Amino acid sequence: MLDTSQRSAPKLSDKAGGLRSTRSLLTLAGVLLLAAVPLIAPSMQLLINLALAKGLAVLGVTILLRAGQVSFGHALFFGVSAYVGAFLMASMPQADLILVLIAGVAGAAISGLLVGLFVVRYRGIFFGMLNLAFSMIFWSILEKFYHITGGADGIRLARPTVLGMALERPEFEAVLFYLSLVLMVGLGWFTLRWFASPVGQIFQTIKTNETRLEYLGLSPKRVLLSGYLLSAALCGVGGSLMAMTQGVVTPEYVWWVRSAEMVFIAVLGGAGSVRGAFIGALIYEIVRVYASAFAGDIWQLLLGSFLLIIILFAPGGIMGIADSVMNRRSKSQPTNLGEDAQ
Amino acid sequence: MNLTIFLLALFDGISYAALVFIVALGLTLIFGVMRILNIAHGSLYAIGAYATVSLTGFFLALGFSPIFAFPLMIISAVLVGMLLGGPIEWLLLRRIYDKPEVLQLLVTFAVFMILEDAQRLVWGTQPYFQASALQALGNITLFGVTYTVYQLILLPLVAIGLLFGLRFFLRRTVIGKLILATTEDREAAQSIGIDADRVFLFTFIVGAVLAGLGGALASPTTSILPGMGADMIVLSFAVVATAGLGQIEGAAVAALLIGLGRSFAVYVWPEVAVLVPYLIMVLVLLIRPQGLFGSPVARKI
Amino acid sequence: MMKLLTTSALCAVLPLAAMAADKPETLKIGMTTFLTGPASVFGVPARDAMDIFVANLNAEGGINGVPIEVTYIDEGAGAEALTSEFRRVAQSGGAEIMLASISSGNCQTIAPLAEDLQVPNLMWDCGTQRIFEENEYDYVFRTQGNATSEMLAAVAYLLKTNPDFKTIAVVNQDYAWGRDSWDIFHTALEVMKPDVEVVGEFFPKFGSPDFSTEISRLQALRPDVILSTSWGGDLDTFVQQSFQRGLMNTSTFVLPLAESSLERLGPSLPAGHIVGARGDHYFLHPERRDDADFQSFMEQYKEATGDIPVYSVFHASQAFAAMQAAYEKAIADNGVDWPSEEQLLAAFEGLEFQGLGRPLYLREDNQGVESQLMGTSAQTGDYPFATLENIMIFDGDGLLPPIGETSIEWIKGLDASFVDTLQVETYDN
Amino acid sequence: MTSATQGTRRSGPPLLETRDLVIKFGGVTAANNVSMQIEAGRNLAIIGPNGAGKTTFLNICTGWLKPQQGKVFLEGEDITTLPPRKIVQRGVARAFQIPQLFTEHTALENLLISAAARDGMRNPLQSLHRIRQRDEMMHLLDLVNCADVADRTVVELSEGQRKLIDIAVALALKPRLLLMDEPTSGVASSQKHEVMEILVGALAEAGVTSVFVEHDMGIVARHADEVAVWNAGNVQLRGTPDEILEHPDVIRDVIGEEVA
Repeated sequence: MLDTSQRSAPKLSDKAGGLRSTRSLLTLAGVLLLAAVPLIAPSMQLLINLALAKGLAVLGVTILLRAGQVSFGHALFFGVSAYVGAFLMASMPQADLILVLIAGVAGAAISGLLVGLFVVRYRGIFFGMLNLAFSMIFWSILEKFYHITGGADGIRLARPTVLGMALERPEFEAVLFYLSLVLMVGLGWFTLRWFASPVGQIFQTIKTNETRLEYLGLSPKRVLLSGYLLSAALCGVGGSLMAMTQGVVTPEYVWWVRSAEMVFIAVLGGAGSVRGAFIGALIYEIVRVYASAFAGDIWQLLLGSFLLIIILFAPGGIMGIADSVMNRRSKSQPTNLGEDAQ
Repeated sequence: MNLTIFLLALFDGISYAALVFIVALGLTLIFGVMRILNIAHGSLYAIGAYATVSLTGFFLALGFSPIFAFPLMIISAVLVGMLLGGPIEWLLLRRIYDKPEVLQLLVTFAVFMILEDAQRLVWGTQPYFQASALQALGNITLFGVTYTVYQLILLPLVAIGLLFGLRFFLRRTVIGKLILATTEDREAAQSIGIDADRVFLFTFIVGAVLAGLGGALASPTTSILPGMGADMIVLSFAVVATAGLGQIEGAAVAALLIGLGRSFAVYVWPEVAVLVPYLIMVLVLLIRPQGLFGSPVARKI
Repeated sequence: MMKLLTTSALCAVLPLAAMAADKPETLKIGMTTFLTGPASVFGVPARDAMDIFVANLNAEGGINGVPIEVTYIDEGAGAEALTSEFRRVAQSGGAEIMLASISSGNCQTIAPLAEDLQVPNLMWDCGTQRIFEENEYDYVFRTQGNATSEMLAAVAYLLKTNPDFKTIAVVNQDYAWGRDSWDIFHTALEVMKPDVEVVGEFFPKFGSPDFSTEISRLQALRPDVILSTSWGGDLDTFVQQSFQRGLMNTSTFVLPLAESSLERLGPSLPAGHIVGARGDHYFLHPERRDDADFQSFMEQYKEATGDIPVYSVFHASQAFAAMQAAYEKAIADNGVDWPSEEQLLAAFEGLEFQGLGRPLYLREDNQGVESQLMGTSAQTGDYPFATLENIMIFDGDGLLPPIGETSIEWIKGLDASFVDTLQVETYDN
Repeated sequence: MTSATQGTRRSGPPLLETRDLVIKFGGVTAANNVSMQIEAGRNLAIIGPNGAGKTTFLNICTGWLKPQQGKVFLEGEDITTLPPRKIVQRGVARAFQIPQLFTEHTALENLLISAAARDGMRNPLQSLHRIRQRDEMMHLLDLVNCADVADRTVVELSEGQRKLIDIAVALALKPRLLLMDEPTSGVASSQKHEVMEILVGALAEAGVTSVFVEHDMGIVARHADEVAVWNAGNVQLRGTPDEILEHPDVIRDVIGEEVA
């Protein structure tokens, strides 16, 4: 399956220590830059907010990539969370933002469990296609059961209150932006630590040797399910944030091209890389919005070609390129520097 | 659900299944031989349809009779196969056979995105409608319902012809045997002198021609719009996965199952018609995890 | 948190600025329309027409010397892209007034957004009546009729021309417009002709390319009347495939939006089918075809696009005329160079304006009152496509529920005599 | 020297017992109602011609395959139908003919993962490299003479090193019974005895009973407490190495094959 060398076993040698600090410095700089966006470039705020929400969902897909599995249906959990939020707001107009987020993520986790129990019996292409099938079933239900789901037009998601206060749109968008940023840093850090933890490491053995996993007294299906639930929950967070930012949820949230887009972004950023998920999402959204503004409606063509170049010449993705640049600059060439985990 | 309704649903189901099978056939062949699930197959299908409509429109304007629409379909399908299928395999896929499955899938997804935009740049976004081939064959009335001969008779015949034609080709001809050998074990095939690269190129072109032919044959029955590729490819995935990957006969049965399922749903509970193909896929894979005709892969230690 | 402070500071200043705004260099307008997808056959003509209206007005110096600049937003890109683009044009793009949209689904999404962004928005083409019946809007106006007036006109015309049909089936697009228009049509039929039986209800997805299974089902059902409020590419495909398989010989089609497809359908729309135009919009409008402005626009449009205008062009003309009338009225009423937002909104109250059809006015609930033109298709040979005969134009007033009452409730209270209470002018062609 | 760690003979049921096992495999009868007992503390070697069903026997005992007939008992408990993981949880570990390792992890990590799997994984935030069993695993690596390659990924290791790590991963589970499939194959013949010495030492130190399939009679002679001869699907003979290795049938059927 996926032979990326992205693992997170920090090396003890000092060379890696040096690289790790530059990497975390760059990450810190990136986060601060993003935090300043509402002040220095307010017109970009909405775009970056959407990219962060999408990045969280891509993080879910990245987790599965680490186990060598590709899901082409993870937009399902993205959509479930969005629609749970919309239905909640429709029935309880005074619901709070935190409640909408939690309800959405809970919905995503539950549907993750239900679908997961079925798909963890499969691997490779079948795993991908079955996830696709489940997302298409949910998509068809959203499209066709008009009187319940609002059909193709979707449902509006009114603005929830924030900690009890009903905010105007600009303030609400600022709160949402910084919430997305905090969730990015928090969940990104958690995912890095999770990857490095025994649970996360065992989850990644699914890619290399399930037989030995069984002979360690563990059920590969249950191990895969644990990662699957985490990835569904992360997609849930992304879906909920996107829904609240957009103010409308449509079956488009669950269309198969969006699931493929998530895998696209994960690999573009660097398959298996946590930072890559967000960097990939930012680049993808920026190209999508600005390419269509300047280069007519060929953003898909541009992004498709960009991905081809990445896959053919830099399979490690953008983070892979960044690593090699940093490695070359510091002369030494540790062979297998995975992403560090403080 | 009286008898006439049953038969009507049956006829509609068969003509729809024939079309879905023709498109899924190319996808199954490519996957069977090259282990690559070609997402760009959807774009090849759509471009086959657009090319047919443009060619037919052009020649009809010159005063040719509608019967010429049929050879033009084959020409557009071959054009799609040669001009698009060839370069995709030769320039792109050839470099990634050793790469992991997800990257191969994503290369075909990237090609899909590129072709979707390219198709929009060439043919624009307005719908095309060119039904002269369909009109040329006239109608037939069964049980009070008028069907077009094209949909009810021609398409199923072409589908059956392609099924047995491909089976004969793979099992009886030399090239066919080479393809089967390479499918079985690429290294072994190469070790006895089979030029696997040429076999893969040839297989991919045949697959692309089938995709283009699917689009060409579909063009008179539908209006040609951007996005038709995305709709058809996700349906072909359902057929291919239900059949068991690389199973040509399986694809025929799966296409029939899905075609009939969908058309009966339109008669019984229209809301669910869009849902049925994926429901069938999930149910089949629940019972036979490797698909209807796939063979389970035993893990040796 | 800086952003929060600056916005609250602004709120304090706002009331002072209500008095008068200074004249901008250009009046920026945002307009959403379908530039891609099946509905582009509908949205692109409206854009072309709007370019002509803007050019003509700018040639005369614009509004009080301010030229107009339009930014188009493609509804074909999906609801999400539309909302973010709408917000970008309305906020950072500096648009003072927005014209949104064609699809009823998008109107439902954008109306609350416009209210939120506090930008005046004219619903120039979408028809669902639920927007104004389900909540109040200060910034949102509709410069054309709605599903209620269009469907009631269609029912009235059907009952007048085919009083004795027994069965009906419907094939509407599966989104807000398709569902709402059927609810109204169906409720009206139940009260005005209770003995009619509904034999089939189909809601294929918006933008569906193929109707063969639905057509087979309809041929088996053999309904006397088939209603379809679909439009654009969907309607073209449905009518062409139905004509191909002879369905149009066995059932009378009621197509309240077919005026927009007449030219594209060509010979595929045979004589004897009921055609509507969502208002009194027809390129051979009996009362307007001899007027100078009407004819000069027809030439300009023919020259620019080579086609005949369809009702989306008429609706665009009405929205443009309403905007222009509102600005001019606000400037005149308040004696200022350029109206503030409050003054502009006030000008819209009860505004009277005229596009390419009859004059219209806005009711207190911001709903436009528009006459409805219905006709029967005829292949006269004057044109390579069907034209209309036995044309009836229903006056708009009688077709709308009293303010504050929902359409469905109001229609349930009607009965067969309603058709005779309508004020209507009839023309041979 | 045969390590004679004679476990005191307990009166209870044997550590592992099979009764009337019948295994048919694609026309081949791998086992023809085989009954066998394995006592705790006595290392048993299984010898026999290739293809006689020795590896299949290990697969049955660890639940990878189900027998057509017969039962398998672990200290009296019927484990015939249990999946491998449930049997492993009951203290049975396995090393393979082809080493089954996590190829993208380092040698040490393979052991740490095994230890984490055994002790349960509570803290999702603590790094694998900081779990408390780390020193113990380093000691185990040292025990199997692979401490120097602790930080090298499995793909970079030699065949022999992988075999040893494979066994160490099984040992890390602190099993009561270790089933090994040709532990020294792939190891340079000069080092075979040295490796076997290390292994038996490690097993003795950890009090683990072992059953191993072996072809090298020298290894069997010096390191097995007991030998079973597996031929054509049943256990022909069983006894101490000295008895078995001089036995004429064994020489003809098994060792003869070696000499020719």
